[in-house]
Amino acid sequence: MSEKVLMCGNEAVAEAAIQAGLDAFFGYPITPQNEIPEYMSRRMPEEGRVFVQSESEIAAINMVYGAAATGARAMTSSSSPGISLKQEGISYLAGSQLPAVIVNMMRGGPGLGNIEPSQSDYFQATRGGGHGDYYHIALAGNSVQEMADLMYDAFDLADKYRGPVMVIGDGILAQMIEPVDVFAKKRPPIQTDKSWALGNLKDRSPNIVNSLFLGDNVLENHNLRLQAKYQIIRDTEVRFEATDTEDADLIVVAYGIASRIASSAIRKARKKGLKVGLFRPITLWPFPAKPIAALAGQGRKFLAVELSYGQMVEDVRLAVNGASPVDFYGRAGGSVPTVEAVLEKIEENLK
Amino acid sequence: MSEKVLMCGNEAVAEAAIQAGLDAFFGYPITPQNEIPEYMSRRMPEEGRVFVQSESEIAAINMVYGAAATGARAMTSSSSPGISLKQEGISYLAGSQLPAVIVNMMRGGPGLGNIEPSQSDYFQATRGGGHGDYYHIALAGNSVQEMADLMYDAFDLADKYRGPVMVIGDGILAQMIEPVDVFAKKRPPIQTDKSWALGNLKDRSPNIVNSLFLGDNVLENHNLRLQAKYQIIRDTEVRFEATDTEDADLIVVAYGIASRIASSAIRKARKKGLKVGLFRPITLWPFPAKPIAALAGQGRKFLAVELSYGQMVEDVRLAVNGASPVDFYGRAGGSVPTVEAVLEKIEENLK
Amino acid sequence: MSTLVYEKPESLYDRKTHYCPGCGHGVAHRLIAETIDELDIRHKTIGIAPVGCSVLAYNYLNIDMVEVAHGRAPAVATGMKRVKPDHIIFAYQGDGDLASIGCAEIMHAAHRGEDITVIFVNNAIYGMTGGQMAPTTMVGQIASTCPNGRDPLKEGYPMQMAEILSIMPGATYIERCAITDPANIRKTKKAIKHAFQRQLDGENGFNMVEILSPCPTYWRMSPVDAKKHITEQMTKTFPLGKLKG
Amino acid sequence: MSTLVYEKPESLYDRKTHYCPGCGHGVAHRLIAETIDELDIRHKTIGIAPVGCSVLAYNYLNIDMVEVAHGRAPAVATGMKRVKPDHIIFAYQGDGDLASIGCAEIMHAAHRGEDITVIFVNNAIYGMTGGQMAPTTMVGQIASTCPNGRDPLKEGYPMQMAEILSIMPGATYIERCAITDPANIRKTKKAIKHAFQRQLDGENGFNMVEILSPCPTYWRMSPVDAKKHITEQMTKTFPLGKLKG
Amino acid sequence: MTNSFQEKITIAGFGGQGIMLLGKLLAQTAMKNNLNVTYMPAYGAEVRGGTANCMVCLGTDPIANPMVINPDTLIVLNKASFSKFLPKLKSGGKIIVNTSKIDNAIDRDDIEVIAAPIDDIAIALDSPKSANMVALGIFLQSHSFLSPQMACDCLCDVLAKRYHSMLQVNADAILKGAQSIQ
Amino acid sequence: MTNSFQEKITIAGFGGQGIMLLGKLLAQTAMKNNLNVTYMPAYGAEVRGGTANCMVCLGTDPIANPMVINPDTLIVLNKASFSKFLPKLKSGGKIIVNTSKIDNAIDRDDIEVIAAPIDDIAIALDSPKSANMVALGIFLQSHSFLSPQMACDCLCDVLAKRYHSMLQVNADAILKGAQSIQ
Amino acid sequence: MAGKIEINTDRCKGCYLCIEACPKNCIIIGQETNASGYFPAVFEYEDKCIGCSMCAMVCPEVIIKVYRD
Amino acid sequence: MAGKIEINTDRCKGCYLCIEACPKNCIIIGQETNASGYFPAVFEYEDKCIGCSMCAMVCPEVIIKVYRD
Ligand SMILES: Cc1ncc(C[n+]2csc(CCOP(=O)(O)OP(=O)(O)O)c2C)c(N)n1
Ligand SMILES: Cc1ncc(C[n+]2csc(CCOP(=O)(O)OP(=O)(O)O)c2C)c(N)n1
Ligand code: SF4
Ligand code: SF4
Ligand code: SF4
Ligand code: SF4
Ligand code: SF4
Ligand code: SF4
Ligand SMILES: [Mg+2]
Ligand SMILES: [Mg+2]
Repeated sequence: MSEKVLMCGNEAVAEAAIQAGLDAFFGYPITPQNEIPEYMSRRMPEEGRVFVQSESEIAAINMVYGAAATGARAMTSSSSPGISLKQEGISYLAGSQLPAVIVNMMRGGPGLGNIEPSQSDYFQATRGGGHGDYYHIALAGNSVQEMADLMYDAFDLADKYRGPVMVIGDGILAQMIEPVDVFAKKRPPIQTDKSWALGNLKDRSPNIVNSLFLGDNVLENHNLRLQAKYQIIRDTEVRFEATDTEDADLIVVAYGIASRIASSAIRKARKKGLKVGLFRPITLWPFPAKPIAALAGQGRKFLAVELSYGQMVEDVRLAVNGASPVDFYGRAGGSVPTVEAVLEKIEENLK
Repeated sequence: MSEKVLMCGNEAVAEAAIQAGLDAFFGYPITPQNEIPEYMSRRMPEEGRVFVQSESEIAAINMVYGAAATGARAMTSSSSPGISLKQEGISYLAGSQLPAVIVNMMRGGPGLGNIEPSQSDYFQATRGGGHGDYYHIALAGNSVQEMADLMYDAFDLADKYRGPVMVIGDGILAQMIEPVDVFAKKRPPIQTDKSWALGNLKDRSPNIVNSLFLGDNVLENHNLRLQAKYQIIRDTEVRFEATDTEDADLIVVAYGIASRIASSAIRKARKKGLKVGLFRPITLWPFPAKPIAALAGQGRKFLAVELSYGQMVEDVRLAVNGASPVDFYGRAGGSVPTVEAVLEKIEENLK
Repeated sequence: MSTLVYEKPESLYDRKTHYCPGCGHGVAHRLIAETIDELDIRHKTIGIAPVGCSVLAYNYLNIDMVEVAHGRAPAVATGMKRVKPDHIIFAYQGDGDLASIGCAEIMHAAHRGEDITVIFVNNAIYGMTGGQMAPTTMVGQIASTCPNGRDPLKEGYPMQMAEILSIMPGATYIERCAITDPANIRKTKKAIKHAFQRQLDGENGFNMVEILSPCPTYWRMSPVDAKKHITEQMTKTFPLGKLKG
Repeated sequence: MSTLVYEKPESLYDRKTHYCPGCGHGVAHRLIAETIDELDIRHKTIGIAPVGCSVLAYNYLNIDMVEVAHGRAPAVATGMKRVKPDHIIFAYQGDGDLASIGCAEIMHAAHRGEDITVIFVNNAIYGMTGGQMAPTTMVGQIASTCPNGRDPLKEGYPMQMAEILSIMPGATYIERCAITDPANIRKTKKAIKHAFQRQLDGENGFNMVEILSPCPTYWRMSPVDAKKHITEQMTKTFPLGKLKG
Repeated sequence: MTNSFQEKITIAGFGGQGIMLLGKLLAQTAMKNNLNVTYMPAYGAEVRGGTANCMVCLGTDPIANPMVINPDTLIVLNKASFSKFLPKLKSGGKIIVNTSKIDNAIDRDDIEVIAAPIDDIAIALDSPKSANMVALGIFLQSHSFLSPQMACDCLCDVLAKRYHSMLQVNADAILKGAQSIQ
Repeated sequence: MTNSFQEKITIAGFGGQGIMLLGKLLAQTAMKNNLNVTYMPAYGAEVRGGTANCMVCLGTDPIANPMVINPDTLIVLNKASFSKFLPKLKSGGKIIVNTSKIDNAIDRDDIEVIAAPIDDIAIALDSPKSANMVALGIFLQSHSFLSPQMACDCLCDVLAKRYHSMLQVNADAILKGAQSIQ
Repeated sequence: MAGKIEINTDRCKGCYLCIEACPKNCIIIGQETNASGYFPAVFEYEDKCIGCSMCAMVCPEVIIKVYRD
Repeated sequence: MAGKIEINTDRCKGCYLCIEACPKNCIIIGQETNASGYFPAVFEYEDKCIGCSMCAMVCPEVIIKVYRD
């Protein structure tokens, strides 16, 4: 018998974070992710851990900054407008090299937009909505189970690389209820050197957590260290799922909820005898550029499908680098591509 | 005799904005752009116009939102961390289609970084640091004169396309003093239909300025209208300067202050007999992709030079689409590439 | 021969609201609309809708309006009033909007003494997002993010924004009202009218009317009980009356 | 046989500061360092440096420190104290940092009654960025963004943060001091020590010591005149003394 | 084992009609009986204003797309939902109509109509609030993949503890609904 | 007309030594005499802590790069600046050293050293604050592109109105400086 | 003084506030739901109404018109 | 009671605060600038010092050591 229970994505993400050793959650309400802080407000005190409803998203990310600076596992969650407000704070986390997890359950934009699902914050998540040359790992699941599983990875990766990690969902993945085993990937937190953390100052010189670097080339050298770290991440942490890509004439590239819609369309296309495969990035940053590049050429075509007007498609184009044509199909503003429309687009490309 | 006077970039930008018909300035201090609010605090009251030192960058962008909603020409300025804080507001301006001008005098990041020059907010400026599928025009000059000139364009473009326009400089362009004629491009504000503006409600039904769109496909349709507008801008508003690119074996692509350093290097390279040209984007968004694509191929190489670890270079790669190799050279964190280093990189590419 | 003695004001659309049964926002809207009618300022009034249950206020108030980012209405109002000093600018804000995320903006609008009016609808909860704790949530009150009731040692005591803002010399008129019963509704109307009138007369300074308003849905009470709750409980923490001006 | 009766405290590095001659930050640092030494809490104290002239405070205080985003120190302190309740957490903030951009964060740290200490160095100006107006800038005081002197009708009256925060039940100790002369410096030290002691004793609540501090550079005064200015002028707007606790 | 199948269902009605519980119980029943399932509630401000709806997908294969735009089966408990969702029902699909509340004519002949006085059945059970369970019984009876009894067995998983006194009456309603169309 | 040339200058000293005014006057003089010019002050927090420096580029062609890393000429008025910037001076470049404050030995022989007791010259004029002008005079005299008199003529453009009583003494200082190395 | 009210029952949300506010108990709750599923208020005891507008004053939906003779 | 102070003049910024604070006027400003260009305070009238620490108390640079007999 399965150990699974029905949970919505928000709750599964929250419980998985707790299982992954979350010490402190700080957040501010915003639809469609309210179940995360609500769940945390009940569960964290039960576990004797910290829950604070912050006065704003900015306060939340800075509370995370404070907790993380002491070596605690800290997290916040929000949705698009709230994530925009956190950009300065995320840039600081990156600059100060503090591990932290941020969940973005994307909704329709720009501005207040609406509360429907969307994938329109891809650029923000993968190219630094904040200022400065930083990147952070961005993980996108496509089921409640995977969203939960990724939380364990998110905290470990944050610790391993000392930086913020974003976990990315959307209104559907947040609200959808599916059978899930939140303990499936449970494991003890990875052990990393946290001797940089603040507090318990004994037998060592003081620790400073800081993103300010003055003096000739000091900030540059700090940045070069960050860039070297980013390169290691690019080289070692890329994750993706490739299905039926070997023989494919057309590869659909889609992540998160879009990948589920795409896979329906692909199944129908295969039934019609069309050779179509699915490439699903799980790390949006680092983007799986090399695996895609390896598939490019040989007369093969690509089609990016997103709940946006074309964001990830730029990464596909950069990866393919002219070796294959790359088409795009997307809807946004809370509207979701239909299986039929994606199928049509597939057929159009293979005509 | 020249009408020019010595002014730093910040002051020139401020005076040009006033000449361009700025009605209201709202801003918060941050180095290296403090001379803008300081200048405004003196000059705007002299002109009987509005200057408010806001309590924060977030308040400033929302004051701009308010003033712009009544049809006024409104502006704010800041530098990197402050611009990160404005991202939600910029997304709202885009969503509500309000004209406004935002100046970013970029500094070293991430986090607090330092106050030295940098170009590390290119991604943020060109791909929406905020949430949702929006773009805004981003204009980058490379001299105090051009920074001033662009202010006239910025306000006109904001009005013409009803949206935020960003003018982008860096610590050098902000602080550098050069001879400048701030009136050089002076002209009356373009006349656009502002019947959408709030106030003086007579003989019409109420106006609503809004970025919230509920109901099936309503936000999607709004987004499709925005996307159509963005396409018109891409088709008609691209600006760039191409120097010696026709016969070039290598084209250096650089904007803003980097383009001046690059042009020094190119001059030296030409003296050495190397066929090198300079392509300088003035609109960072819309990026001059077509003109670059037209130059690509034919054995030509490209080299992007930035005060970053490689941001604009992605746009160059997307434009070139594999037709030419694209190399990159950059320094950041407040460090500035030297002419010698750029020259070396040029030679390396042409070896 | 019967004469019509009461009907909806001109400045209110004849339209179904999206509010829950017994929600206070409807009455608050009406009072604003009546004030605008009575002062004959519809042509020069601009309203600011917050993010909160009243985000769609522009669907009900038949005047020029703008919808703004969560909490930033006082900053938006500042921008507007400075360029349109002859207009009546009011911001309509919920307690999450005004006291929590928008705390800096309201404090500084009052600090600078902006000549604007804020209608502060305090329902001690985040209505729109589904009943989370607000800074004004009562001690012991259950909300979805304080499932065991607000604990002042962990979450603080309810935040008295009217009292706090009254300290600011820039705030020249502040009154707290409640829309519980006809008498108090009438007082609320008077307060709103006074606030708008001050702007109209060019009297300098920030003014605010706080309205204790029921959210039956997330108080988990009937509308009738919700109003009783205001009278009997809420006014202890948030005493009614004029605080300033 | 002479004995050393005064030298720099242990928790202060023996290092040249980047402050202008006569700047108050140096004395404020010293008092904190002495307090830490005297309470013997160096091993369990974490300091938070703001963005402002004191952004490099970690170069002077010989303890674990974090540098944080402009205005957000109280939020950072909240995050820290909640996970390290046995540590003494203090935020060091300037008036721009605390009263302007960070207004919401300080208000809500006090509102929630976070068990933290805030050292609020009020020099009535933005020092670091070159002398712009702060919320606490005095009426008539010239600053680079109010070149004709602060006009209360346009820019409001100086913001009295200690008074405002005192309203909050979550704030349990608030005192305003000045580092003008040895007597007042001694009082300031006592206040800081009291604040830290409260945290150490686990007494609940937010506490803050406001320090009126000279910025000779942007007040365009000699250090000696700047101190006189505090005594003679600033204390009229910002009266010294215990406001709470 | 049944053959491979997938069923997409939209359930709609007033806020107070227990739409969400209906969906959740259906999803739980499917999960407990080893079907793949997704359940998608309408959420957010939408929920205000009186109408409620949710989407359930279940089947033998993993559910690729949890969104239901054109349902295979539509369960509507009030008029407003009937008007809104009927046009979206797939050709060949089934509609379960609560005739206690909906007297509209059905202008499509490419669908199967299952009409039942759902409210009245519940009222007859002395439990008007159980109309949602009646509807579920009807749904399960009109499809073959899960039995009404399976749903009864899952009731205690989805009903909050404080409502466990209602387990029996809800089970009765499910079975009554099922019987009503036998 | 002189031939085409470009000159990059770094000027450095204490905060109070009028470094910025020196740079600005040089830039103004260049502009007024139809040279291309850029002037880049050190800015921000750097300015605190007591040292000041700026970079001036001037020449017949447009200035591509306003940053001066390796100056053609270095003007240093105090010790700290001397130590910091001397290593950066271009080979073949000139250094103008204020020997009133700097007694260090110069360990490079690939540069031209122009040593003058700049403070003392200013003190002799009864205007110790005019040391910066003395330095400018020396600079202009040691190069041929602009005359000391041209700088005197631009003084009123850069001195704030309230200092116009100082125009003459500053002009004297410029000329005195120039003479000192004639 | 005799009064009369008109309630736009289609838009009524059955919140009982008018019922509670009426000093003369003229209003009761209806037995039939309206199109939105609410049981609307009904002006039942017409002869008792004094046209005092208390009901209109408290109605959040602003759907009561009051007449007086 | 006799006192003595030591000023780390290299780090002194010549702010005059110690001079102003000293009840015995023991401190004066020096005539030579230090490496940072400031005229540092000098402990001139050593015999008058009572070791009261007032000077140290106000020194922003914390560079005064005080001794007492
Ligand atoms: C930046 C941002 N954060 C959060 C939200 C989500 N949000 C919408 S309304 C609201 C609070 C509503 O509470 P209140 O202001 O009290 O208004 P009410 O609904 O109670 O009238 C929140 C947190 C948002 N839209 N934007
Ligand atoms: C988000 C952001 N906005 C603005 C700044 C620029 N900034 C640095 S310090 C400061 C104000 C300093 O004033 P205050 O807090 O009073 O400290 P002081 O320097 O006077 O001690 C400002 C506006 C910044 N670093 N980050
Ligand atoms: S949730 Fe509360 S505030 Fe919002 S509409 Fe319903 S009753 Fe009103
Ligand atoms: S600017 Fe003012 S606050 Fe900053 S170091 Fe100088 S004197 Fe101190
Ligand atoms: S007008 Fe007065 S008496 Fe008549 S129904 Fe309304 S409340 Fe009752
Ligand atoms: S107060 Fe209005 S909405 Fe409420 S029951 Fe009466 S008529 Fe209906
Ligand atoms: S210790 Fe007292 S007497 Fe001695 S120098 Fe210092 S202040 Fe003067
Ligand atoms: S107080 Fe300190 S810094 Fe100031 S003059 Fe005296 S010794 Fe020097
Ligand atoms: Mg509320
Ligand atoms: Mg200050």
